Amino acid sequence: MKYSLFSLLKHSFSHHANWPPAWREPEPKKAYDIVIVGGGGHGLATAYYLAKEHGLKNIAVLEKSWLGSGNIGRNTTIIRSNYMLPGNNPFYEWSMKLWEGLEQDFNFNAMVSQRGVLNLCHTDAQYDAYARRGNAMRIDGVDAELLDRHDVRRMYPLFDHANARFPIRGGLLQRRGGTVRHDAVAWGYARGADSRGVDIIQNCAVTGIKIESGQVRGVETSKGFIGCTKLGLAAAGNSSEVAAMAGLKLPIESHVLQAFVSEGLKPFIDGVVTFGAGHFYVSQSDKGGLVFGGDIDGYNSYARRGNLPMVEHVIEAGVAMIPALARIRVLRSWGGIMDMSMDGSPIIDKTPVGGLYLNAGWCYGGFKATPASGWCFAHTIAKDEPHRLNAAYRLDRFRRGYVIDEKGQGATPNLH
Amino acid sequence: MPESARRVSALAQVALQGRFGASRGAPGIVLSIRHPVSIVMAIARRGQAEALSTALAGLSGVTVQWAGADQYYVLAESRGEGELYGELKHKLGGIAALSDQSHGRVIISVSGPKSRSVLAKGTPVDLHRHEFPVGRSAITQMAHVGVHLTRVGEDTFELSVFRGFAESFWDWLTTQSEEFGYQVT
Amino acid sequence: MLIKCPHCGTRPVEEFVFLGDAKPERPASLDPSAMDQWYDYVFLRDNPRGRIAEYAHHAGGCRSWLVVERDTATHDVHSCVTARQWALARKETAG
Amino acid sequence: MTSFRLASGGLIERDRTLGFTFDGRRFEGHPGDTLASALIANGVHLMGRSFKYHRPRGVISAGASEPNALVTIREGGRREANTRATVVELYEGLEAQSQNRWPSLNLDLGAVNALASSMFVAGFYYKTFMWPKSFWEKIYEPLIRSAAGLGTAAREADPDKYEKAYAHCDLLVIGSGPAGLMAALSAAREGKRVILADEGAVLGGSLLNEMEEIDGRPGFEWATAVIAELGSMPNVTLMSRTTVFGWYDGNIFGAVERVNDHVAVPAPYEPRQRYWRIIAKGAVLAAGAEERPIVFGGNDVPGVMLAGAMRTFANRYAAAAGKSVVVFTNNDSGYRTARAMKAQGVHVEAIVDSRGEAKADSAGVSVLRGRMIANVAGGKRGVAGVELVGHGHISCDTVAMSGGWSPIVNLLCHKGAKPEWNDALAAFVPPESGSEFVAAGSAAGRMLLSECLTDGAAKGSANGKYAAVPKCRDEAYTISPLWWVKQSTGKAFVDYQNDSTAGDLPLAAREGYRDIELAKRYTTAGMATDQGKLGNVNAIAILAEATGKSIAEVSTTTFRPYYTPVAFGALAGPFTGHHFQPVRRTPLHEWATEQGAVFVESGLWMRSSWFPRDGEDWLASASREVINTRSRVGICDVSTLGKIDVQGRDAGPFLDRLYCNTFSTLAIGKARYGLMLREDGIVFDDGTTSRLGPDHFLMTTTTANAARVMSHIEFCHQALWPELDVQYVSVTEQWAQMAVAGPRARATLQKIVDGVQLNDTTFPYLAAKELTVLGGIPARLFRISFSGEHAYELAVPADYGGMAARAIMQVGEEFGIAPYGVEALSMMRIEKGHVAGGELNGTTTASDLGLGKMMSTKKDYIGRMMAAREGLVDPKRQCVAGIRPVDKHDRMRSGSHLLKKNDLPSMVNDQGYISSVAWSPMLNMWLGLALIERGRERHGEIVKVFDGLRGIHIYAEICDPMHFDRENARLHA
Ligand SMILES: Cc1cc2nc3c(=O)[nH]c(=O)nc-3n(C[C@H](O)[C@H](O)[C@H](O)COP(=O)(O)OP(=O)(O)OC[C@H]3O[C@@H](n4cnc5c(N)ncnc54)[C@H](O)[C@@H]3O)c2cc1C
Ligand SMILES: NC(=O)c1ccc[n+]([C@@H]2O[C@H](COP(=O)([O-])OP(=O)(O)OC[C@H]3O[C@@H](n4cnc5c(N)ncnc54)[C@H](O)[C@@H]3O)[C@@H](O)[C@H]2O)c1
Ligand SMILES: Cc1cc2nc3c(=O)[nH]c(=O)nc-3n(C[C@H](O)[C@H](O)[C@H](O)COP(=O)(O)O)c2cc1C
Ligand SMILES: [Zn+2]
Repeated sequence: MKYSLFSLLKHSFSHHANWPPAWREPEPKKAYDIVIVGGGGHGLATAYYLAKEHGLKNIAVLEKSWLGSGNIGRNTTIIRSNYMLPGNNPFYEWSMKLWEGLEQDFNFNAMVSQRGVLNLCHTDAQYDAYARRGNAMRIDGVDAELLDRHDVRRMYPLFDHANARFPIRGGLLQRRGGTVRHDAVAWGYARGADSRGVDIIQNCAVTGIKIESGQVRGVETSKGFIGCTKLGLAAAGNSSEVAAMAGLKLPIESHVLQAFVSEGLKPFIDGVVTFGAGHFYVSQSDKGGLVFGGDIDGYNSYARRGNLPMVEHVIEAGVAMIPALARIRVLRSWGGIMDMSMDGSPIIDKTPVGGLYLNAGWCYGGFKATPASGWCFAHTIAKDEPHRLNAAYRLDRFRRGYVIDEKGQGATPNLH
Repeated sequence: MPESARRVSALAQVALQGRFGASRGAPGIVLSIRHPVSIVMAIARRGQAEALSTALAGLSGVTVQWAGADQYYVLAESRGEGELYGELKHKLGGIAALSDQSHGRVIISVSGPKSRSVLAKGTPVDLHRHEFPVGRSAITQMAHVGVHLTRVGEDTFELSVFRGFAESFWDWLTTQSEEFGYQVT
Repeated sequence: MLIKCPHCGTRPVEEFVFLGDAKPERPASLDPSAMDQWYDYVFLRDNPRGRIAEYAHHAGGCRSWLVVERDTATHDVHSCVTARQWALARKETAG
Repeated sequence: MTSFRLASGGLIERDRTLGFTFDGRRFEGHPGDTLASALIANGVHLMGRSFKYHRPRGVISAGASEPNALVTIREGGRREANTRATVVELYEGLEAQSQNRWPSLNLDLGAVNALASSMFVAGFYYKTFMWPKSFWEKIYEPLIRSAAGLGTAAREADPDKYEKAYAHCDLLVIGSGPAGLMAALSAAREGKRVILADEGAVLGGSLLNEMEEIDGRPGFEWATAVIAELGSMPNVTLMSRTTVFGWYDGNIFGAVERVNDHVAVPAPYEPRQRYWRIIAKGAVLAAGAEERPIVFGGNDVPGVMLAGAMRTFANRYAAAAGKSVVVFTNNDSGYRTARAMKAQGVHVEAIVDSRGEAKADSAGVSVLRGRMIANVAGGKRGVAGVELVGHGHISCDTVAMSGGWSPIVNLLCHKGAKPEWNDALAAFVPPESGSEFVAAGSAAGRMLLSECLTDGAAKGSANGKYAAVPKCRDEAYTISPLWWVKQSTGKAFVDYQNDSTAGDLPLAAREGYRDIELAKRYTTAGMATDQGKLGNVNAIAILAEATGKSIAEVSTTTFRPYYTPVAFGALAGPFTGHHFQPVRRTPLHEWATEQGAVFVESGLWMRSSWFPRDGEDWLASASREVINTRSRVGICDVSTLGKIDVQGRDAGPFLDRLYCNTFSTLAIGKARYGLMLREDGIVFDDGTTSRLGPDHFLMTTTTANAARVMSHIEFCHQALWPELDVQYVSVTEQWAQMAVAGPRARATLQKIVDGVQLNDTTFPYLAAKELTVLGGIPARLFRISFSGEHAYELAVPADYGGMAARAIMQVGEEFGIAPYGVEALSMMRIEKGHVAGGELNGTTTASDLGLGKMMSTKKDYIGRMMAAREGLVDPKRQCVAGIRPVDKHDRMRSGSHLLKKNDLPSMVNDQGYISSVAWSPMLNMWLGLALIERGRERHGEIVKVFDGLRGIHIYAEICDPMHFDRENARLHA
């Protein structure tokens, strides 16, 4: 059943009593050709592209909780492709292109909204670093603009341009950046995958991975054993746990990242802006809430909640950037578990175990990557080799010394 | 030492004497700067922790404040430049590494009936007399600045901060004191 | 989160900086054959859900490095010793 | 306008009146009123419009959970949107505006949405607005966005102050009703340090709202006595107007004290709000219970409100919600309201009780048992009457509804635990929470007053030996659940503010959003500013039915902070504007100011950047400073460099492990340039370290990394090599340090050093000695150079810094001395090809920087092994080279990328980038350093400079990084 204004009208006559479910709730089969662990954005997108791009049918996505309950359901929805390193930029730009056609592709309005992402800078050194980044984008045909303090003031008079401790020097703007309604991405991919025959199995936790003579045979789950010949792990914050079931130790730590939403307000800030002299970034949701966040709490965590020091740290930076925030109220805060990698970049690769594929290490940047991640992971699984676009996201890059470290922080996950 | 060589406090320009903030009744807070003062950091050499603490206990004419694991500040007023450092190096050199911090830190004394209330706006340390008796020192953070805090009396505390932060910190401390009314002496 | 620093007493989390799992031990060997141990030490983590012994720097206090035993699922803090004690004890057992 | 103010009773000061306005209309109220009670007393019920359908709305509750009566109060920088009229204390001159309506509250064109409401069901927007693609950006989304939100926020800075503070206690009691008061009392009498916090302006909780007797006197008087006793105890802190908003790890609670929200403008020196972090050994949640609405047609018509709220308006504020009331209830507490209203002389038409039989005392009001309200007739002008299921119409102007009571469990669930369903109470009760934080009273599911008193006393006591509990009369409380009147034909609301209706949840279930969390997100029920305090349980019950599960199986959504929304200002405290972060000043700051320095932020430091003379811009000034330094002598404040004193028998070996080069061999009185790596083999920091004695070194770090290097040293010693006998401490702030550089540097310094002849034998390059200057001031003199000139760095104790700098200026005058800043410094270091922040960027190796030879092969040091990895020794790596424009007049910009001469722009073709650029006053052109593939081998190659951002496309030559004085003649001059 196609979603459209027309279908909506039609159903309103029958008081919406006859809408079909967006996805089935099937019982798991004994076995599948491909099983994906993780019903988040990346897992669902992977299944969707496996079915759509590679014509594969016999696929299941196993989600331990309700679909979209992980980071896809709790992120601050920013999309951008303003990366600087060769291993990253083409991948994220491909993701941006997929976003730009996604809704028509999976027939679900995910409110892709390209209102621009502006990264502020406050020193000459930061400005030069943004020049380097912006030119790395431009050199590959990606849109980027370097703003000086006057441009920023014109765009956002709201900011503190008078009394700031760290005066705004300028910023790097990507107009094609913006936000996407996070839940809708999970739902759109789920519906798209389901309609192509993928079984999405909720409340089905993978508890073990069966390997025989170096080859994946299936998974133990809370709903019993499910056989498979290929197994894709897309468990984000839980990646280490799941990989450990296959005896793999990852260059990853799990950390909690908090996010916040304010009370609903009439339009207050148009695009997405990140502060450069502290940890704060903000955008306004379609419902009017200011959605914002900052930095991870800093300690290893599997709890989806953080503590007050980071709350204060983020909000102090917010008010420093936009003094008018002081009177606005924060409505709710929550947390998600980040799979922080050792160089701040992800892994999409085969593993030493036959038939076992890994998609992990997204830090707090994996939402924007959802389409390309699913697309590349699907390719890697289907073809049993990485696509050019994820060729740099190898698992052995740390051992070999080919890390992709945009921030230059080294093997300290909580600094990426 | 040349005539002209007068030590100039980092707060010389800002810590002006007088009564500020709320003006009703006696001031809730009294602030003063402990300057000039000699401050020497003594850090026990390997295996000398006990020896150092006993040696320090034996010193006279100085105050000793705990300043971290096997580390202490030794303070004294009216000593010549480098004098205390030299003296301690002579006495303790074998058991402790010594470092002159006299110019590196600024000590602000906070007293008055509201001193605890003001400090509670900065430090997470519980200053209740049972938890933090007179003579106790703690290293903590206030207003994003590292502070070495010592209770020198029931209502009197010494806050020692890096010289470079002194002006900023003073600014914060006095603003927080305004509601109680404060006197700078 | 409250951590009981052996030197400073109980202090809230804002005074501490964390550096992850304290279990990995810096290899002694500089031989190229030890490369895997080094790679393990620098890059790989068990990243457990549950109890972990982690490095915490009391940067906002006495500036001691500590090893805190904490549950990553509940954030309950179980114990705290100085990294110094921890390292010496480990070298002991290593002999 | 008829007054609805009752003739007697209430806790308001009748003899004082307060004037206020709502949408410009003037009204009067009394001290003790809230904005809501004052409006009701004036007969005003229409206070807002709903989010989606713009339905006219009135007050539903009398407190924190209010979803409808949201207004904007105050003006300018104090403008405050979405404020609950039910918690705004009235003050003289209060100005309130209604929200989300245009042109007016009464005539709101947004209400047309209601016409299309048959389409605007849950999730409708996910199904449409997709075609044509371009319409989304241009039409649909702007429409959706302008419709979004309720109030309009201030656009100016807030003139008020905010504060932060910490508090510590043995027992934190949250809520000051009967349970909270008794808990505080037992703990306080046991000598515990107690904090009693309540969001209300007056302590007493529900005792302020109810006509109950405790100890033979009105409950309110009993409370007053208890509060007086508590207030007199030194171990008790009473905090009214203080909302505890969250429970965090370590039993730390976040709370906001509204110090001055009840007045127009805060008193001088006082904050508007104070944010508390309460570190509690134990805590009791005595937050009470929340009354639930019933879901039936028109349950949102202004004049329909919670029974308890109607009672509160009458009892506490002496404001009658109407003149004729119908009570709709599924439990006994509806009867309380009937009796209370009757006692106040308000006509109660009937009690409609959904239960077949009920014994509660109706005080003669007729009770329709087993009946339900199907629809409420009325609209923005209020309630006209109610239609009953089956037949029957009752006219009335207000409806009191009670769907039963839910314990306020929020805070106890902030760590993720879910509350448990209790059939007898038809409510969720708190989860097992351990001993550090427990619920008491109605928050724990105790619905009777006597139970609350006893429970509170017990939970507050550590030893169980609490004082006798006062006597009281109990109101029976029985309930048989009724969630949704299915026979309703009108819109029946579950979440008022977000307009989620009873029909939305079954729809969500049909479409596959069957988990409560999915249903929440699809219908947005519980996501409004009240966070579903009133609606969530009804939503859960309706979803349970739609999915064929029990309420217990469906369970709740996740409770999160903030219990009620918290102002950014409170959480930011005083750290706003220029006070966001502390400022760090060097001992030479005043001297630099005298010299006319322009300062620049560098980390927290303020550094002198350049010293303009008569109208010079930064470039002219810095260029002059360079020329003066290179031709005469200059002085520069370098105090911000990190200085770490390292001592101990093992200091040498320790430094050998920290640096990739060796220090144990350094001679006393000498300095050496050192390079530190991270354990992953990448360069971490650099600086010169000097040996002052056999066991005494002085390390310097870059300004940017000073703190990180200190932590690193502490880690390496304490966690890796505790057996080493080494001690270290930062002496950065102890010393004022100035570089004196240029051909006349030696001559200048000679005039101030005591008794030392400065020459190449007494003081050769890299000498580092302790001496005195100016007749006895202890000092350290280093012959080191960043500028490439014959230069020194002189350090004196900080308090003498200004004086020493002035003295040097004086003696240097005859040699033409002038100060120079960091701009000139970086010009000179780039002329000399010295690497700095732009190159030490956390991704470069020693050999990338041309320093590979420094890496010792004779010892273990941090980073040695990982530095040997394939990728780190790959000959194709980008490494440092010099770069200069082919056309001397071209200006290169840092951050430009480099392409082979004839290549087209693309990431594949990217050869590297320019990491630092400066104007060279000596060579009269822009010079730079670049990180470029195989850079060392390509000197002389012409490359294309790509600066797409600034549209600069020029050619440049790769060259030796050392652009100027390649033989270092000046250094040794
Ligand atoms: C607060 C916050 C803000 C963020 N902001 C942004 C942003 O603005 N922009 C951006 O690009 N990125 C952002 N991110 C990062 C982004 O959300 C994640 O990188 C991305 O969602 C991860 O991919 P995913 O959607 O597949 O993860 P998830 O949605 O977490 O999917 C993983 C799924 O695996 C399931 N799972 C785990 N273990 C098992 C098991 N054993 N069996 C079965 N299932 C299992 C989990 O339940 C989960 O549903 C943010 C993240 C957070 C937490
Ligand atoms: N049938 C009924 O009408 C009915 C139903 C339930 C309870 N009750 C009665 O209500 C009373 C309950 O007494 P109690 O002491 O348990 O609660 P209470 O309602 O008397 O007091 C709770 C107090 O806690 C405050 N509070 C709630 N959350 C807070 C927070 N996060 N921060 C600060 N303050 C907060 C509230 O403002 C209130 O003042 C009893 O008398 C009981 O009989 C009656
Ligand atoms: C982009 C975005 C916008 C949100 N807007 C709201 C909101 O308006 N109201 C609300 O109550 N929660 C909002 N939330 C938070 C969710 O209610 C929820 O807290 C979050 O998805 C994490 O899930 P959890 O709290 O159930 O663990 C929003 C979350 C995100 C990611
Ligand atoms: Zn400590």
